[in-house]
Amino acid sequence: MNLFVYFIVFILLSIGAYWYGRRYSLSLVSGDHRKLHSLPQYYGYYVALWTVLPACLMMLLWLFLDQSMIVHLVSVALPEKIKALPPDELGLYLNDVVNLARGNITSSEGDAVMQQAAAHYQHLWRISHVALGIAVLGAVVAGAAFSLHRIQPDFRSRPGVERLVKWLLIISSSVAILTTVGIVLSVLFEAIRFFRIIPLTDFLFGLQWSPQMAIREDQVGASGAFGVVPLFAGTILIALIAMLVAVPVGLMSAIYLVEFANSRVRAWVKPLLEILAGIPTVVYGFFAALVVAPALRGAGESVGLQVSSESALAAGLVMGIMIIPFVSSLSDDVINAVPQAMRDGSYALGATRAETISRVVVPSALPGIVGGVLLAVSRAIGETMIVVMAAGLTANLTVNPLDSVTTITVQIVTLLVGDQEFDSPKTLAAFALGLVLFIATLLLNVLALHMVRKYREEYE
Amino acid sequence: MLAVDQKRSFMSVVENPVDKVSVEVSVPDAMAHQDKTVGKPLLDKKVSMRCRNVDVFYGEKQAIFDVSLDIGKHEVLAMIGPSGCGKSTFLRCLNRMNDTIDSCRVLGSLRLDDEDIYDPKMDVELLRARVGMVFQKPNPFPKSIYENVAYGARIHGLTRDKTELDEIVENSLARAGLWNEVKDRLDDVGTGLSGGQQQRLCIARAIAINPEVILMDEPCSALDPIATATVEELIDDLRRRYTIVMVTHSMQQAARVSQRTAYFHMGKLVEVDKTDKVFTNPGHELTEAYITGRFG
Amino acid sequence: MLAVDQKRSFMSVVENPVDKVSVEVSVPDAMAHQDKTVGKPLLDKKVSMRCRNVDVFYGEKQAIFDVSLDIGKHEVLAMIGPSGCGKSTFLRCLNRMNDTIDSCRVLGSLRLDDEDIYDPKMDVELLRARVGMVFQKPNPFPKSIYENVAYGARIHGLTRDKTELDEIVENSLARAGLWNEVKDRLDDVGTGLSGGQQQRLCIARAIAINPEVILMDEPCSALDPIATATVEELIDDLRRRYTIVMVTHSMQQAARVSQRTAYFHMGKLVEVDKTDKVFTNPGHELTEAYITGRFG
Amino acid sequence: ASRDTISIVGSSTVYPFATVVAERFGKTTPFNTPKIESTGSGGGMKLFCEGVGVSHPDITNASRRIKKSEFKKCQKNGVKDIVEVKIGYDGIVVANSRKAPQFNLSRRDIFLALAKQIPDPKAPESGKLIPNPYQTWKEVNPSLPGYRIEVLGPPPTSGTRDAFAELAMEGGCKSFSWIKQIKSDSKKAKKAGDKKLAKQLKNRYKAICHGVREDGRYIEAGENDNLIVQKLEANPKALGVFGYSFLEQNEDRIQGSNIDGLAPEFELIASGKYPVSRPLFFYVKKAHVGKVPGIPEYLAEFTSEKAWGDEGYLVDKGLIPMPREEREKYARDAKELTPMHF
Amino acid sequence: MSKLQKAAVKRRDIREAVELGLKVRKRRNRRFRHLGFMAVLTGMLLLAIMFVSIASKGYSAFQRTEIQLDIKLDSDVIDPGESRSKDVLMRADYTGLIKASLRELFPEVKKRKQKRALYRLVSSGAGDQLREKVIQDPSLIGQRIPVWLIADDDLDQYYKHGEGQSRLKDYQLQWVARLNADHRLRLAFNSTFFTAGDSREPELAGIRGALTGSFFVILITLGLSLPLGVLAAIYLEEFAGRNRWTDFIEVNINNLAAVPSIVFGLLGLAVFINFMGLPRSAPLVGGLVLTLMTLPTIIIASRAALKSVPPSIREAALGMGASKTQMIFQHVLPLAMPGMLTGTIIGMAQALGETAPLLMIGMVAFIADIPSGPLDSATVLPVQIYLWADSPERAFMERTSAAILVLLTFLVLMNLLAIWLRRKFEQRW
Ligand SMILES: Nc1ncnc2c1ncn2[C@@H]1O[C@H](COP(=O)(O)OP(=O)(O)OP(=O)(O)O)[C@@H](O)[C@H]1O
Ligand SMILES: Nc1ncnc2c1ncn2[C@@H]1O[C@H](COP(=O)(O)OP(=O)(O)OP(=O)(O)O)[C@@H](O)[C@H]1O
Ligand SMILES: [Mg+2]
Ligand SMILES: [Mg+2]
Ligand SMILES: O=P([O-])([O-])[O-]
Repeated sequence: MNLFVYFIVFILLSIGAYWYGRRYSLSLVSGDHRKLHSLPQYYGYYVALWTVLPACLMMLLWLFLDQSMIVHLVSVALPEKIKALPPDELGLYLNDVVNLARGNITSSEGDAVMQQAAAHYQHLWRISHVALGIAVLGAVVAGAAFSLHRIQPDFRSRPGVERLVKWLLIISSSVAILTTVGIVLSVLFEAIRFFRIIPLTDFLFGLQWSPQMAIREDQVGASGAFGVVPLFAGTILIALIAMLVAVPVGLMSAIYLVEFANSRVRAWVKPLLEILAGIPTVVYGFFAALVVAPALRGAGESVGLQVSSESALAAGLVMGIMIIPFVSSLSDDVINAVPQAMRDGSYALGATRAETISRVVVPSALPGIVGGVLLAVSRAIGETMIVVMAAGLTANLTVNPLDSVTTITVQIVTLLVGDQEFDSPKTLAAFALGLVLFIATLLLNVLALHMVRKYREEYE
Repeated sequence: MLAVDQKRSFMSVVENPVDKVSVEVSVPDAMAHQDKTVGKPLLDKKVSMRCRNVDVFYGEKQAIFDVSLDIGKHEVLAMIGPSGCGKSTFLRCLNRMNDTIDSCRVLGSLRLDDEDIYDPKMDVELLRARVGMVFQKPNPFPKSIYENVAYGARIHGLTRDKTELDEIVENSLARAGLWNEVKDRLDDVGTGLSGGQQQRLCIARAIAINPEVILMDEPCSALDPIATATVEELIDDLRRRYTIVMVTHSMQQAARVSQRTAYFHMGKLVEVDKTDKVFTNPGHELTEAYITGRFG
Repeated sequence: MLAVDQKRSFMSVVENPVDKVSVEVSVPDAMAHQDKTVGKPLLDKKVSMRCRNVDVFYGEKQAIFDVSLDIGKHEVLAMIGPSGCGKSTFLRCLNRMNDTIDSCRVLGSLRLDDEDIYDPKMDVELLRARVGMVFQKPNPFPKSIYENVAYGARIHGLTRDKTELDEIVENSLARAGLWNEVKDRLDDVGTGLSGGQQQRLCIARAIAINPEVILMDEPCSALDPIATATVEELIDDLRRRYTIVMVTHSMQQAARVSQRTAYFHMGKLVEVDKTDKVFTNPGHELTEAYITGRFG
Repeated sequence: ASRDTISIVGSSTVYPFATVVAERFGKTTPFNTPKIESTGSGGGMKLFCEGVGVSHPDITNASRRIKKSEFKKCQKNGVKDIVEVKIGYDGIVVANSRKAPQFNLSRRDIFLALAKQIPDPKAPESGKLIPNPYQTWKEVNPSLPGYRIEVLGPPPTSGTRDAFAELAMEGGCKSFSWIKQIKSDSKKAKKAGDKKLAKQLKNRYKAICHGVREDGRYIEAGENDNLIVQKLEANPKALGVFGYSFLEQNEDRIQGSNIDGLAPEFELIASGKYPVSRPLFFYVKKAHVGKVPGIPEYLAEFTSEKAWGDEGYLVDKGLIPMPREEREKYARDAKELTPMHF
Repeated sequence: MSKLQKAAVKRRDIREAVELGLKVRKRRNRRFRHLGFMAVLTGMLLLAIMFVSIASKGYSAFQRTEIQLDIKLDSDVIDPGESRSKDVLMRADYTGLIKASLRELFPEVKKRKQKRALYRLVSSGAGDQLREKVIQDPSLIGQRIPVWLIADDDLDQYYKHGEGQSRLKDYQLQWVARLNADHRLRLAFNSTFFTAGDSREPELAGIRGALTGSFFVILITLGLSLPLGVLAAIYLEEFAGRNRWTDFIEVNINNLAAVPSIVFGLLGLAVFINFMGLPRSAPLVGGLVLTLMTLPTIIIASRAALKSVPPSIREAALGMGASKTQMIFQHVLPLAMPGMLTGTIIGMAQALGETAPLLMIGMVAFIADIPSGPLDSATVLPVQIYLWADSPERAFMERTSAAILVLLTFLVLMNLLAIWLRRKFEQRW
């Protein structure tokens, strides 16, 4: 709540600072903004940024630290006897103190020491808040004063603001990099532990996946059943089936909506299709398992085919439905962005719409389309629920879509949410799988990048 | 955009498939029109395209007002007029490129060799193959130079073997005066060419499928004199067999290459006549005012 | 916003004849260059832009070879040459528009009023505001006509209030000869105009911020004679205060409006001299071959 | 951060019971309703054993007993005193659609139908194992229907599967005397001090008895038991393995198979006669009692007769109660917070 | 033959050739168009199937069965001291009153087991219902009033769906028949479903907690991932040059999209909870994790959108002396907006339906209280759906579907916003 108040205050402050900075810069040149280096609003932005950003950062830092600081101070002031408690229990004791001080429900009424500590806590807490207020105010004033001081008619405020914007951009894009680093780090160590137990080659080239033999510590190595090949095969099979549904349907829908349908239809159909991406996967899972799979089995039986009741086909088909919007919507946008002149050039040569689309429009839009398709593939690889419910968890090494298969992601999830055992390769395998999948998709993406570079056709 | 119906009554007479003699002269409508029209209709057998009472609207806004115009076989018709007067718009009616603009509606009758262009049964693709077009802004495809030129031949399936295609490409590029400049880099992307090169590439692309009528929207606007001369020669060459309609802002150019000139003004066809006549003895004061302005 | 002080100082030079004296003639560089250059360097105080040994590469491919050229104050310099010879490329060096092409590298020295254009400390936005540009292909923003013209004034903060802005917009459109055509539909989107109208819109947009130098890449290629005349008049008008570099394919136009003409050939500057001189008595056989070709 | 709400993690099998208790506890006491995460028994243990303090859970549910390794880890991380509370039993049923005849299975049938390797049928006691050759139930046992063997059950990562293997499969497995012999040999070896041999034998025993076939006859169907129920309805020839509460809720659609002649009925499971049922537990961090508000009260609610008694509300939710003496023991443990020993 | 003659001959050939091929080409064109139409139709049909199958299962959850009982609000039971203090009223045994009323209605039920079965017709939450009523109007005490009380889920299912699905015993069915004959049963709007948090009793369970949680999570996800994604895309597309490093970043981002979502959960657990010390199960952490998860989607879509803005627009702006930032924010961004919105919508749709990563950060949990801020414990709608779908009680099935309907409504609202925004920005040049 408190944070919310600060949030509002900061917004108001920045508006005020903007307004004042703007006005101040104008006043320097007696209202003739042409004498300023930059537009007056950039002076406004400049002052606003200086006023709010440092204060904001400071507050976040403060809020991040103040609780632990106060608790630390409280704990220092506690009687020796309590301070001598082991750190864990001291933490629990302090929790009670805090609960007491905050008026939360506590486990006990608390003795005098605790009451005193709670009072101490409250006292510090009040001080901290006053101090925070003062500090924030100070930062605001200092920032405002500094920025106003720098404002001169020839002060280059626009480059200043733009430099900041550029830094913002850089920080934003580094989030993605940090995420990657984080993900690699969060699977790497456990994966290495896994590979200490199961040799890398066994893992990569093993043809059998069966974590059941390793469920207990005392069963390790009962069989070398950590071969990732069937999982890769299953992943590829299911993703392939899904793409066979999603790419034609998605791409053709996009083409139809942009090139043939009128704009009103397009405006409605496109978001409707996007809903397909938002239906929870549980629903798709039930649909695949209870509608599609039995139907497939029925159809198979009627032509004498042996269809397993959990089949890659059922899961793949339904997953394909789910990712249609990834292909359709993203392609739709890039196809729509191909300049009309390109189309005109082709029509004027007597090309039909189909020819124009397939030979000019789609190649021009290729990078974007590939982006959408890659995203769809990614989603197909990352999906679990549908596969678990409709294709089962059995790792068959097969290319027969009528068999049941499983995917890497599914195994990761089941290993992580099932009965875990953090010293056995069974659970560690999840991390190894994550790492291997990461590397595999990385290679896939490098390949895709090269393909796109090679075949992209740039307009204008 | 095809709401041609109202004007059909007039056209039905003309539409008679066996009409080889000019009939429409006796029709009162046409007479009425003839009074209004600025040039006299050509004899039928010489006519390649015949336009009657064409109105074009962009949404509510009318851009072409009741234009009737014949385009003779083997002639170069120049269209001149101030910017924004509707030249491009009219040109785009002739091969139904206006179909691609949603808001655009065309009324009236336009015929190519006695076929109604706006007939719903008309094959637009065939029409456009027969009536080629070079646009005002060069718009090469984001493909290689070779593919740009080969495109038409490919889609129409004009040739199966590679050497024939190579020949077509080379020929067209040569005729457009671009061969020498690009022969070593046929695989480069067409959009990487200079403005004038792009324009010529588009000309080469259009003539590669040998259309009957070629519509050119300021084909030389981005060209240097030498390239312009090449294109003008090409036009001169082409016209012996084909019909050419070109929009130009250069009256010299109109004078040099065209047989007849049409002067448009604010969406109306003010005058159309032999080029000499238009330039030496314009029939309308607007035309005169325009051509006696400073020359481009 | 233009760092107006800088601009002011320049304008004050023009306006108050308290001119500075040239400093730079004795620089050995310039002397050394003089041997090689095709035209003799202008005296400093008359020079607006000074280019020395400019090479431009697109990736591996060199498009401009060692061009040295001075652009005088208050002059109209016409650049002519066959298509693809590098006119646009050179023009785009003058306000660093080539920065936007990743593969493009510019070597040599280019100076505007003694400031090195390619100095890393150079304020590129200011440079571009001072050296305006009209592109070969008209490229209006997909915004309203009004916004198109007002844009520059807005970002550079040239006006105090709405009426002043209205005034600038009207003025610029009028000077570009477009006001009458569009005054009733200033809120229509700029891309919906005809080719020539778009071209003039881009001219209006460029002159709305009163640049010192205006680069025009075939500004009249899409224009009819009347509009061309308007633009030429505008150029004539502008040159009293500003410097204009224009690429044109029309030698008549070059002759009509320019004081000096530069002839480019295959990326090299063949000749630059007084326009009369170039057209009547070209100093180089290439130039002669070019201008005695058929005229556009 | 401070915390005034009990935090519970652990088994998804216990989750339905723990949540009912938590809800009642929240409604009838001034304390907040505890937060119960469904993380699986193993995941819960991991979180639980990570340490003492407000950022660690107070209680973990488990559908199996805590393992020695987990207990050790707890000790290592300073989670010293752990109170173990057994709350009742969960029957594991083998069921099929009501549209098909009811199965009468023995544990031996189950083992023979689902094991990865079985003793050679031609010479069952020869000690020779062959990959499971059976495709239909009839081949396993002539009195069973001729359906293809198709059993939908939990994956190896699930506690239910673990229990199923231990109780049903191993039960059938032991009916081969030479296999049983392996186990007693292992015990003997252990007594004799040959740990290596003991372990080897034990591994072999478990590999035989717990190994589930992977040729598609046993279908690993995820943890969603509702889905299995619905799949059974759609495919009357299949059998499913899941918890008793799902059978109880869907008795109009599915029927439990008799195992060793006993139907999976409440009384039979409660009396311990039905062979495939497993105990459910939760574990309490003693260090948190008195620090995080409400823990004793929550324990009291859970161990009260109105909750886990023979007619308590947990029984309504499908919990199989323990015998009275056992309930009393664990209620006492919970009240006195008697730490467990391994 | 002269060149021209050759050309003439060729031309006739060409016309013929074109005409010849045209039939096939037109057929191909028609087929292409039909294919497109079929694709759209398929998509819409699939959507309709999904929607109908959900709605047909879920609509009944918006109603609940109620039983009318005449309850004697015995003042001796409720408030023997006549104090009428809220505290006393709070603690009174209302369930007892309801039981008494039921006994009165069915005096023939004597056996203990049957009595229990009888009491079970009324929901365990009926007591709270009654309590609320009394507290609101204490003057009722002492009166005998007819009250509509929430029925138990088994009765509810029977009353809604009839015999087939019933878990009720035969004798219970007889009572129900009698109640029905006395017009003591009715269907009413299920307000609990929207106002209550999670509960283990299907008839008392509601989605408000999960909805609030989802709201916080989506707000945080949108608030972070949209700006971060768009800004990152701008940097990568407009500022960063083309080199190995940016290629690496591009590949990396594409690759992040393929990372299984649960791995993001692991990351969130490690960074936000273990390292930064944020509380478990908090929407804030959920929002952060989902932000990381949706970021690649938004960045990829935004980059594609930025790429498709024609360079001439950029040149025009730069040529006017606009700075790069101005060019981007004033010209490129508006034109790229529709594509960016698409990425955002798809990313949000995904985030709105995700459960796996939340498991790792403790949001797959039973949380009865409704969260009041992003730091309170909470779950989200898909988790609620997932948990209900896995519950044994049959009545949770329809609630699962109903919750999905609510989720989809959420999504549709978001899409409507996107339609509107896209309309505003979209244009072809
Ligand atoms: N972006 C680019 N990448 C690679 N090469 C280019 C690029 N732009 C132009 N060129 C090449 O550089 C040379 C000079 O091009 P430029 O556009 O400067 O010619 P120009 O003199 O303006 O011709 P025109 O009068 O036809 O416009 C040409 O050979 C052209 O193909
Ligand atoms: N797509 C369009 N939507 C609306 N109005 C248009 C469109 N295209 C052109 N116009 C308008 O129609 C009129 C005629 O335009 P057109 O392009 O035919 O002119 P033009 O004679 O070719 O001019 P220019 O010589 O400048 O190219 C102009 O007023 C123009 O603004
Ligand atoms: Mg035009
Ligand atoms: Mg050029
Ligand atoms: O979640 P479980 O450990 O009970 O399977």
